[in-house]
Amino acid sequence: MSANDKLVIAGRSFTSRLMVGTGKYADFPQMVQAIELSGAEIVTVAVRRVNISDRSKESLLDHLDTKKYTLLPNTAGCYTADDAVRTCRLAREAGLSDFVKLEVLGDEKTLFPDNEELLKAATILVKEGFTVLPYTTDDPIVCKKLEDIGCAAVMPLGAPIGSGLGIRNPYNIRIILDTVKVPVIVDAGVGTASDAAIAMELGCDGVLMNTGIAGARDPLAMAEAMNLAVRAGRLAYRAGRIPKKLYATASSPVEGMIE
Amino acid sequence: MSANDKLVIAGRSFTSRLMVGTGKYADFPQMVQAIELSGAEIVTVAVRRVNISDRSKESLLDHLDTKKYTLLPNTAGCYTADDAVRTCRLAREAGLSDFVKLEVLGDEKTLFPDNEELLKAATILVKEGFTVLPYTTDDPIVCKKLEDIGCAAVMPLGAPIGSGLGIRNPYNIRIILDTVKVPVIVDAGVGTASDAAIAMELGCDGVLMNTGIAGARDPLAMAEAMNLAVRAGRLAYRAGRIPKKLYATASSPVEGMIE
Amino acid sequence: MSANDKLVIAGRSFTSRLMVGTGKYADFPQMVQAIELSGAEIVTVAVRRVNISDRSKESLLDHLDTKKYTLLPNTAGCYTADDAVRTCRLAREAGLSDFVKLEVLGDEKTLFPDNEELLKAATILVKEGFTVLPYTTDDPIVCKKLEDIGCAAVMPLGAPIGSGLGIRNPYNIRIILDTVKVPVIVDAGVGTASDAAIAMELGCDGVLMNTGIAGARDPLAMAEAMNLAVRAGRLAYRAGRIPKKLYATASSPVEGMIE
Amino acid sequence: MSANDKLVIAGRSFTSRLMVGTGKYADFPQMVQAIELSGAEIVTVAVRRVNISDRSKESLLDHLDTKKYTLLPNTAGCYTADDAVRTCRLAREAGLSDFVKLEVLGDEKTLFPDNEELLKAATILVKEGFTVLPYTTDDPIVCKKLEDIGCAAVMPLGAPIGSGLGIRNPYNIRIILDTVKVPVIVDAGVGTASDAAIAMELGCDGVLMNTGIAGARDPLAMAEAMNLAVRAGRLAYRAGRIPKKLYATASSPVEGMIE
Amino acid sequence: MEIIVNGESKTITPMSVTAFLESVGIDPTRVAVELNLDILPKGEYKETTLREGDRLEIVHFVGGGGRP
Amino acid sequence: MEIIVNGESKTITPMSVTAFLESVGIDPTRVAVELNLDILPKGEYKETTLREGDRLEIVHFVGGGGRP
Amino acid sequence: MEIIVNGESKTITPMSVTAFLESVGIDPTRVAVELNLDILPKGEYKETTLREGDRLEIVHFVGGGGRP
Amino acid sequence: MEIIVNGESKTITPMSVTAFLESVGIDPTRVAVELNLDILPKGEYKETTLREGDRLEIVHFVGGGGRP
Repeated sequence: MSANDKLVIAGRSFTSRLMVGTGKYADFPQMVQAIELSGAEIVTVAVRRVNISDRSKESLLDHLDTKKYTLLPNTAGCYTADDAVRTCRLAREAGLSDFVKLEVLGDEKTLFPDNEELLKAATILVKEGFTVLPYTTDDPIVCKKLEDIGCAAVMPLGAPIGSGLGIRNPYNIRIILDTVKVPVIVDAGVGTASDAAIAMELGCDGVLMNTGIAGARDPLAMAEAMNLAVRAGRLAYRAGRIPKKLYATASSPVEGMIE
Repeated sequence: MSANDKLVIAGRSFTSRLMVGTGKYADFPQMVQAIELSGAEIVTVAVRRVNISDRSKESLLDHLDTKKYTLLPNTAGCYTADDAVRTCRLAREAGLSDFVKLEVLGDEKTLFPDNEELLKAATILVKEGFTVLPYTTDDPIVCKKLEDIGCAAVMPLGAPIGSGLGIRNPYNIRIILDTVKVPVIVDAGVGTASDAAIAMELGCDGVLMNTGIAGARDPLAMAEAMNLAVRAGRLAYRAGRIPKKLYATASSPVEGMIE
Repeated sequence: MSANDKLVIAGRSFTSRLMVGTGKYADFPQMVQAIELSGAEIVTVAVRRVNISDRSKESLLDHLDTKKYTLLPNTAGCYTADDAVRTCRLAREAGLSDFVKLEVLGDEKTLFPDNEELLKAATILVKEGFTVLPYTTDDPIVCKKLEDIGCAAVMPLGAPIGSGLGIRNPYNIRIILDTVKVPVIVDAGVGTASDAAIAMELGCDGVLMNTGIAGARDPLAMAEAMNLAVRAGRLAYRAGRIPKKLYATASSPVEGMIE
Repeated sequence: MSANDKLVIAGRSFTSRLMVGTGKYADFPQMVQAIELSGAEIVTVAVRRVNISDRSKESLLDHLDTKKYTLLPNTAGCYTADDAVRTCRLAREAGLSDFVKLEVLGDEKTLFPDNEELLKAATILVKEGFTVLPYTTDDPIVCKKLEDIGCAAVMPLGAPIGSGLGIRNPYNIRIILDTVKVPVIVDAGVGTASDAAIAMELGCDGVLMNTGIAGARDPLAMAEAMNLAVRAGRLAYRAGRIPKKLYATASSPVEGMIE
Repeated sequence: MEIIVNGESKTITPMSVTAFLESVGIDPTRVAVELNLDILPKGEYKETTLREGDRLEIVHFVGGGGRP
Repeated sequence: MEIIVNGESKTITPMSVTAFLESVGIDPTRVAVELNLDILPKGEYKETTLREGDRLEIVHFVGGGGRP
Repeated sequence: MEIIVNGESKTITPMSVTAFLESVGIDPTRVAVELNLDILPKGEYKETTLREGDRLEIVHFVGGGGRP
Repeated sequence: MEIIVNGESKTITPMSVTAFLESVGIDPTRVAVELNLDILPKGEYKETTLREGDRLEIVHFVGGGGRP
């Protein structure tokens, strides 16, 4: 059934609903293997200054097959709308597409987004023709504004970045799903496979993670786990789960019991 | 990695950690397909009187390939140790193996096990050479007694049968995992994919379910979802998840931020 | 001990940490009794047009002793910064104090706050000398901005208004408590006594509610329950609870067991 | 309203629904003050050998006013039915009443009850005319059996003794409340005020605790907190809370909004 | 002459705000008044004479607006 | 003569269990048989002759009994 | 002669339980006594004389055994 | 002459951006260049000559910025 169940963002369709980051891996080969095992088609990358003095370091693009993966440049580390916009313009020039993962952080400690600055940046970037995927809080009002501005998706956090706390507030995620029409992708908070499954079972269109995989004791095993979990959660969502009840009834026929 | 990660019960090893029931399906073909998609190798069946007057009904065994699946006869519907023991003896005669899923229910409304009767029945059956897999509550003391009696595994409920409430008390399951050496298989309560993943992430050796799959709007899709979820949860358990923290740190390198 | 444990907002100190609304009661006498039993000292009121044509209706102030209670006019029902600011100016003129409960709603369905408009309104009102208590989401970044603007407290929601879902995301509330120095008052979401106790145990400085009391089958009993619960939660917070452990140790001395 | 809301156990009625233990206090005066502040009328005590060689130690009864408090001797530390029965007989002889808190532990590590032994002991003690209050797991079948044997109440654990985990499985407690007619008293697991309130809001008839109070940084403050919390939870249960909803509606009248 | 009071037009003879409030039975101490979108301080009710087309908002406190 | 099969009385002529199973169209390899509350091993179906008043339980596997 | 009191052997001269309790400074109203595994009712302390090898358990109430 | 590259001053002879990138061993297809805060389209590298005091930002993609 998953065959025709595509994730469509700004007219482009993807088979995998899992997006992964490229940070925190031991080395490039491990990163490449993990991404491979995750089944992800969209991979987020950061934009940083080239080190002029030392050119020895290999480049990420020596390892990532850009024919195979859609690179999603992010504005990680930006704390103002201006920085984020500037980073996006550089990213578009460095890359090949208009897709950007927009994040404007509010505070170095918690890495919560600053939605006020985010809305400003999103407004500018949409005008400039970017396909904006904004990282935000689980705030239905902000998500609605981002959709109205013209963002291609909304990416509410499940929990603080790197916390591994999972979907702290499924109620808000559900309200967001009721409120916007663009894809809802949970970004941040996923710590283990069941977290990803829960996000999908809520009806989310996708999940984005990095530390959950790269930070695991065995990143490759966790990458495969997340791959399976996202598919499991999506299938379960579409399959229509049984209702929850305080008690239930046996699944065995009562007629014909031996006496 | 899963290659060498087998579930071993009483010396027999299995690749799949998901066990499924055979009740509540629309028809036999749907049941067979669902079992196929679930990837299960162990399938529970009930023992009932043959209908003498009307022999038209097909038999379960016309549909289940007993070379492919290990049949696990259960004592569903038994409310006393005697009934359960008698049912197991009949099951062994009707079937091919010593494996039995022992359950002695305490009450028709909640279908909670009666552990007092369960311990009596288990003692008799182990003496008679049965490989006993007992359905019980999430009670570490009862699980330890069942292991001491010689049961091949313990199967605590996650939640009441058919409730779909998932793992209501992960703390008890964890204590049981610390307490017994035999396989711990969560039996009852699983309502959706993430429930199964959570059971495996706790460190359980397997999950048994029926209504969760057969009762879903689309049993085939849910069977596949459960198949993926159990594997995802097991992989995540072995991969070693990131610790939970109230906040965390960015996964992007801080050096080289543009100014 | 509670004697010297005051809630201080903008230099004014209060003994009760429970604030209550005045809506949804069967009649004024019930409202007055409920407020009395709740022990609240701060009471929120709405600002509405006088009905010119029909002056028969009694006024709220005929029933509320303004010597005994601090009235906290709110901007409930305002959807823009301008409306909220205008309402606050009228409230100050109609009342006796600079205290206002500022809320700017983002959506009639969920009644979530619009933080972008809220920040605009708060900035204006603080400049005009109001003591601003803003209703907001459980967003640490917005709460920090409200504090920096000069708000006298922050009032994050525990859950959507009238939902009765309690504190949906205690993690965010804890982060907010770590982030701001002004009083943190949970506003919205409290459905029953334990919800209020949990808010206080997290370390919140107070709780504001209306429907939780007025909507109960017996508002007077619930008002008393909330009164006790807020005090219980505050005392427990100050008492320093025992740590949570998976198991523990008996509270009986082991020496001297009979044999 | 609480005036006529008594807890009745075996024909004796009590105003307070909180029962407390006497272990783990710094000294007798602290214990006495804590019990006083808790408002408890029923106080559990352990039965131990008198130290013959050193009679210096004061006796508990030098401090506890037996006119004011109902002593509830317990069998803490007993691991067999025989030990528990023997301890109860000694307790009755040492004390003044037939009330006993029966516990038979299954394991020194977790202090979970051994329900099989518990049922044996309860059967004997009821025959001998004891008023038996058994500490058990949150198992509806065992609770029903204890009621059928003739126990005066059932005391399921909320969580393991001393764990402070609160009511881990409210679903089971609710099922127990639906299943038995005798008073249901949560015994073990309460770590803070809201835990006690939640137990009462579920509809439990009372709560018993020791470490939650005695182990707190400030036992006196926690004793008062628990006193308030149990009353708050009971009142809230009787008041009839508002339903939980995903969103809700404002508590302000919409008519007459200024324009 | 015509004025708009709380959104409804009313025909009155020229009079002060104080007089108007009395005429409709409103206790001035219990309300706030906005005249043509500006707050009218209580102290100015007496000397403020209503003019043709004036927009008056007269508000008071009502129950509500707390949060569950 | 009369026997009780799965709780219902049946009138039959004396015959072996194998014969009886055939007479009601049951495949012996698919069932288990209890004769007067004792398991009857498959190997004994042939030489076991049913007697007046015998109680037979004939069971097989059916779908069910798994747990959600 | 020798008796066992709370697991420890003690040498005493023959005496009643009452006398023994006094000798070790125990208030009879505050304890329960088990003589050779049977409860000894308080009323029988006086006329009960301790014999060689008797096993006495003397218990009282102490703080503890409540549950958190 | 002096220019600022990624925040550090560098002394170079006048040359095109293309020439400069080559001189420091950077593959132009893998980076983006900002000249005095404005994006410099790849097509203009060749004809753009660096001037005294120019501020160059040269960035590329690195691992990171996903979210757990």
